[in-house]
Amino acid sequence: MMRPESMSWIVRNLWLIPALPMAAAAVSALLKRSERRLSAGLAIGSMGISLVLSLMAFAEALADPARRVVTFNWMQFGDQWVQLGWLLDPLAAVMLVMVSFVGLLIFIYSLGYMAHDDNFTRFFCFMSLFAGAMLGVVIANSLLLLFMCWEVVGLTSYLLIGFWFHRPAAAAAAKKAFITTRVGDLGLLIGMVWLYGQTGTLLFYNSGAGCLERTAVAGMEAHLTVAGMAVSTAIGLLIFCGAAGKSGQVPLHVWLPDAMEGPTPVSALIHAATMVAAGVYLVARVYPLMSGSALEVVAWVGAITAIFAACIAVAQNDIKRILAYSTVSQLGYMMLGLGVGGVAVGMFHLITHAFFKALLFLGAGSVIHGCTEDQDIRNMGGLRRFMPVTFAAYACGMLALCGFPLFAGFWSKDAILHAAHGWGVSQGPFYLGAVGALLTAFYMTRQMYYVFLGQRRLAEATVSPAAVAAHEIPAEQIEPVVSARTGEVCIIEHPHESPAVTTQPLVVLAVFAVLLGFVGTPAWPWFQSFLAGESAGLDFGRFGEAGLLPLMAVSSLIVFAGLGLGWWFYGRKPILHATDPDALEKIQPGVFHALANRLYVDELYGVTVIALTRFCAGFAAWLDRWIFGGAVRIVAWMVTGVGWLDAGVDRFVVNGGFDEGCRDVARGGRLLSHFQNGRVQNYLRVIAVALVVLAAILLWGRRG
Amino acid sequence: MTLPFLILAIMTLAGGVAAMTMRRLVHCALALVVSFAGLSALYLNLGAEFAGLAQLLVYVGAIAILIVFAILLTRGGEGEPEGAFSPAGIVGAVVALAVFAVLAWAVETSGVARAGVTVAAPQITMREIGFALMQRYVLPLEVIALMLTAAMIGAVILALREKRNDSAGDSGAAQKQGLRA
Amino acid sequence: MISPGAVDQVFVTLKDWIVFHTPAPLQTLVSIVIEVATIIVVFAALFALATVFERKGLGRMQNRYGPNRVGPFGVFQPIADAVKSLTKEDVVPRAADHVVHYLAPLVLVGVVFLTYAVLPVGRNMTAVNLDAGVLYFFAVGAATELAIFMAGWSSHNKYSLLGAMRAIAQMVSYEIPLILSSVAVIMIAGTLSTVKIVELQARYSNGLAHWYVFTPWGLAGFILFMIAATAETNRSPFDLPEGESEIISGYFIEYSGFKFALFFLAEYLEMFAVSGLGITLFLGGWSSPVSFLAWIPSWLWFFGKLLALLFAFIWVRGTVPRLRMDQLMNFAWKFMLPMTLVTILSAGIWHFLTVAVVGPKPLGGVIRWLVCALVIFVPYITLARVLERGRRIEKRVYRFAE
Amino acid sequence: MTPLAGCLLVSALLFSVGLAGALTRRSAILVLAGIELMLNAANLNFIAFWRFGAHPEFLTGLIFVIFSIAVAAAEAAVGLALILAIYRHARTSDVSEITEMKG
Repeated sequence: MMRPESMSWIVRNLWLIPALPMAAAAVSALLKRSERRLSAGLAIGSMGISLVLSLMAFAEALADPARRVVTFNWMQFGDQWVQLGWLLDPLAAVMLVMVSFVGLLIFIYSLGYMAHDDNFTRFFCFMSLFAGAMLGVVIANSLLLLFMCWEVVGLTSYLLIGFWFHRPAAAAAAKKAFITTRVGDLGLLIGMVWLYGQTGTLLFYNSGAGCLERTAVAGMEAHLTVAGMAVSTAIGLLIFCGAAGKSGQVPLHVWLPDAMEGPTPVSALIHAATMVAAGVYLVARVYPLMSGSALEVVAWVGAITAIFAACIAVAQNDIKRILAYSTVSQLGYMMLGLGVGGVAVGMFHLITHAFFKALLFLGAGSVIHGCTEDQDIRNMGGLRRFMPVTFAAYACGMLALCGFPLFAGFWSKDAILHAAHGWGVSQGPFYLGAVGALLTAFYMTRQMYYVFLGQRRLAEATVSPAAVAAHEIPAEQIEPVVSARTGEVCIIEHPHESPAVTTQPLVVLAVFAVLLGFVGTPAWPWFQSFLAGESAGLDFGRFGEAGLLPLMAVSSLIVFAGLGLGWWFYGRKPILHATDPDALEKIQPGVFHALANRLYVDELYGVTVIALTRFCAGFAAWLDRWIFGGAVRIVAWMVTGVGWLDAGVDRFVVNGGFDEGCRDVARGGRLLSHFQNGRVQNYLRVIAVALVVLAAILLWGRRG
Repeated sequence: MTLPFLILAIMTLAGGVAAMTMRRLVHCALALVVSFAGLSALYLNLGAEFAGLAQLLVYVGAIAILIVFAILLTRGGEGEPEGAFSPAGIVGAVVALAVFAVLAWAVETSGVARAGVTVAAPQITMREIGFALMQRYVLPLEVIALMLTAAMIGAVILALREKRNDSAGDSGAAQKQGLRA
Repeated sequence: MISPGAVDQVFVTLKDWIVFHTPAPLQTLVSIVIEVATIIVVFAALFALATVFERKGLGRMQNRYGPNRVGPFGVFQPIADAVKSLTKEDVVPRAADHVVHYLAPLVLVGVVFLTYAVLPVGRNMTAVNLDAGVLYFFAVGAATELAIFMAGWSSHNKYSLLGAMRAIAQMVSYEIPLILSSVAVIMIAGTLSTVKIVELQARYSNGLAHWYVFTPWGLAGFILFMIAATAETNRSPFDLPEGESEIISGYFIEYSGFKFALFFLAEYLEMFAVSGLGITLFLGGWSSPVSFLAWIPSWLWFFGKLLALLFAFIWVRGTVPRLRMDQLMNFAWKFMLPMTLVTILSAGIWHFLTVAVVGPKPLGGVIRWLVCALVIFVPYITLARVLERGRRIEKRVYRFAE
Repeated sequence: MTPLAGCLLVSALLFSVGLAGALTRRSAILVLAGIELMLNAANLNFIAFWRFGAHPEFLTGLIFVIFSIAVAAAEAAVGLALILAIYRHARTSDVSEITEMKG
């Protein structure tokens, strides 16, 4: 480790990046609800400074890609100091810039989106806290610090999903998200403890003594555990559990679509761009631990998630839910990339995806806002006319997501498919990924046709003439029509374009969605080599690499096929009424319903995991009531009256017969339950007597 | 066993016994104070100056006052004195006696009654205690601080909770009176 | 010619001489008795003096003479008072709890006298040099609340019970700022011993003593300490527990004769004790403020400061009207407590702004002083504005009068 | 008898007195007072073992008592607040009448 004094200012003060948003959160937590402007200003200002600092850190990493760490003593346990610290390497630098930049844009967007919410201040408090914790995850050089920030991230996710907690769906979704991710975090915690037990440190890098460095990893690889697995593999898999929970990998993906109950900026920030990427980042961070077999698991889980979620997305009707499943699917791609191709491949897709998925979510938010909070795509249609900016931006995001040639998603997804194709273990993930890409293009085309193209289907919102007269609604948004249902003339409100504060982030993000891919093309793999700490030159010759161009052609073909299929089903004939069955539903109603019901995963969990939990709880209650409670009663009984026992035995002997005896025992139990009468002093007395008995036994035993 | 120790022990025990047997609750509380004060003097006698003074400050200055307040707020100060002796009471006393017998037996058999040597009182300055609290035991200290904060908030919430209902009841009663008038 | 040092130590020498001439087995006992007796006699006499002082002072403030019949200028008035209270009938209400009623004034006076044990009234003139002197003072002082409760409850009179409850609530509330404002001094001095705290203040640089009241946090702490002390001793304007217009005379309403005099004595003794502690902590105890006056005997300095503070008490009583109960509590919790915490913060900053940080002495000292003053002043202004903001002066509504 | 044994016996007696009170008295406040007495008896043990133990310079027993006193303060505050809340609710502070968890 270098001496801190010799490091540049930004490395020594890297902690400021997460600390500033956290401080902003702390301050705005103390503000009154009416201090809206101040809390938003604090959040955006702190995020802006964080972005500047992140850019400085990025420049520093560009100048010198060597990994630099700063550690400090945190707390003393007995004789040992627990050390925490932060690090700066290209991986962290890229994530820092991404998180703070996307976060800043989303903060600005929220200004407009949340403008009418009563709890505006609280919202910005939570968002800042989230951003701070997320940045903390990124720079942590200690699994412990990472875990702490990770849990804060989970907490804020819970708070933000349940932000509108008065809606039961939101409250339930928040709980679901929290509990589901906790399941994964349990694995992470166990892995962390095990790692500490094995290496005695939780610092990632500490000049040779960190747990990810050669000596520690070699030691863990040499050490075998159950089923012939290396310890490092086992720990890696446990840590992957946490990552899978946070990144919504099958089978822990169920919370992510439900999390769309939160406000849209939350969906964009947390559940598309940053938090879900934390899992991918975690796997990338502990990559040295992930040996061959662990990576196989990662790759397979990723591939299965990718196709699984893509299938479900085909049949959803909620605009945000489609995007949510799309996110799950793309996260699967990232994991697949990590598993088959290494850190750079997965991370590249993570970064590009963060931008275009944030764009899509914010676009969806804009659409929802414009359609007076309706999220059902069947009620939309033809919005291109009313919301041109949103449409253009959304189209960019959609093409990027589909992997349309030359858009950002094309390069990153292609890199994954290329890596999967070249994977030595199995070709299965490659084919799964390819089919997933087809489905992606298909469902996104479907969404576009439903939302923006075709004609307007909404049973349009009527407004009162009074509101019109009061000029609450701009004149160009209203139109008098004859209602088809009642025959009366009424005034309807058109969907309207969102204000500039909402659309500007969209435009910025759209630019990135188009162009960002060019930093990682095969010809100029700047991103990949930056992560590896090398420099890259422009060399079109690399396209000539065996199998690369054909593969690109194939993947382009797949995308075009998906787009074509989408047009075939949804674009050929305009969708006229909101109640029309889906084109796919007409052909394959059974499959469509299964997909629309999310392949019954929630129901499956309902009858398995949750039922098991219920059963266990019931069993525990039964155990408590009958076994332990009975034991307490018996003790009480022994203390207060041997007489009843005598009587019971007497009757048992006199009357004879096993059945009679059973009945007596039951009666005795009922009698004994009288001693469980809620009088504290009875309990205390029993405890005291037990103390006497125990002490007497101990003393008697020691007497000799 | 020195004379001051004996006197203080008797004072402590007498206070305790009185606190547990007197009929009026306020008398019990005052006897309890005597017991606490005796105990703090015992600490001082044993050379634990800081613990003794802390005992005095916390128990006599705070807990006793709290108890007294609780007695007055639950109308224990003027209500009918409760009878201490009942069948349950006798059982309780017997159990307590048994506990004492066992404890005394334990002390007797453990060997400290015979083997111990009297060491000189350790000279502990406040400074050493301060350093111990701020260095070796700083984590427990912080935890205690957190816990005290939590307890304070909890106590306030508990004591406040039904007040709103009460005042609502009061205003309701006032309304009724107003109607009647 | 008698040297100033000999005059300074005259009482110490006298005591040592007496102890030296007693038989060896009794020496410890005699030493203790002399100390205790001195404290009792001196402070009881001071009490007598203070009553006249107060009555005359108040009288002058109210444009009248005050007592002027007994002796020259009425200075023998306390003797007349003592005779009167000793000869009056001692009335005990029939419903009262006799034992507790009897014990309450004794406990109160006894406890208050106990606190004097750690007050350094002069150089080498401390009865007990405890390592935890300040803690001892507060620990023992906490027992006065209990005595007041005993008095209020045992009288079996609702006014006395109300008075006692008020007094306890007030004393518990103001004990916190009282202790916290002392914490700043304890932090800087690094000791709980009253003797050492005074010795640390009895050093001089440039002819000026190192009294803590000369530092910004010390000044603020001293002011807060004296406010809390006023409340702690139930003096005006914090004399709600005995607010005549509401609860007649508070917790000692049912006391008469000598027991009443004991309460009176206890109140003044408490005032002396807490003033003495304030002098010890902030005003340099027995030391002189400037080095060229150091020849004046240390005990004269102490009692001079005590009389000055006494006058301040009287002056406040003659000037400030009584508070309402809610004002009293709000003041304690919303103003005093935050401000004492701020003084502690400021003292901490003072500790870390060493010469290495702010630079060499004359300018560095000024910077240090100003920074610490700012740390107190800014929260003070903010707090005052915040507290003022919510307050609207409205038409008074008499809830129970209609 | 050694001083340590004396302390331990006093503490045992105090503990039993507290226990007897907690077992027999019906007023919740006195039950709490009895518990406080038991706690104090335990504290006395700590002090005694610290004072007559092998290593008084480690301060362990003393520090434990200081923490224990702090915990007792919290416990008393919360306990009495609970008693007040229960009293408001049930109009009694008699532990033999407070037997229902439902209310």
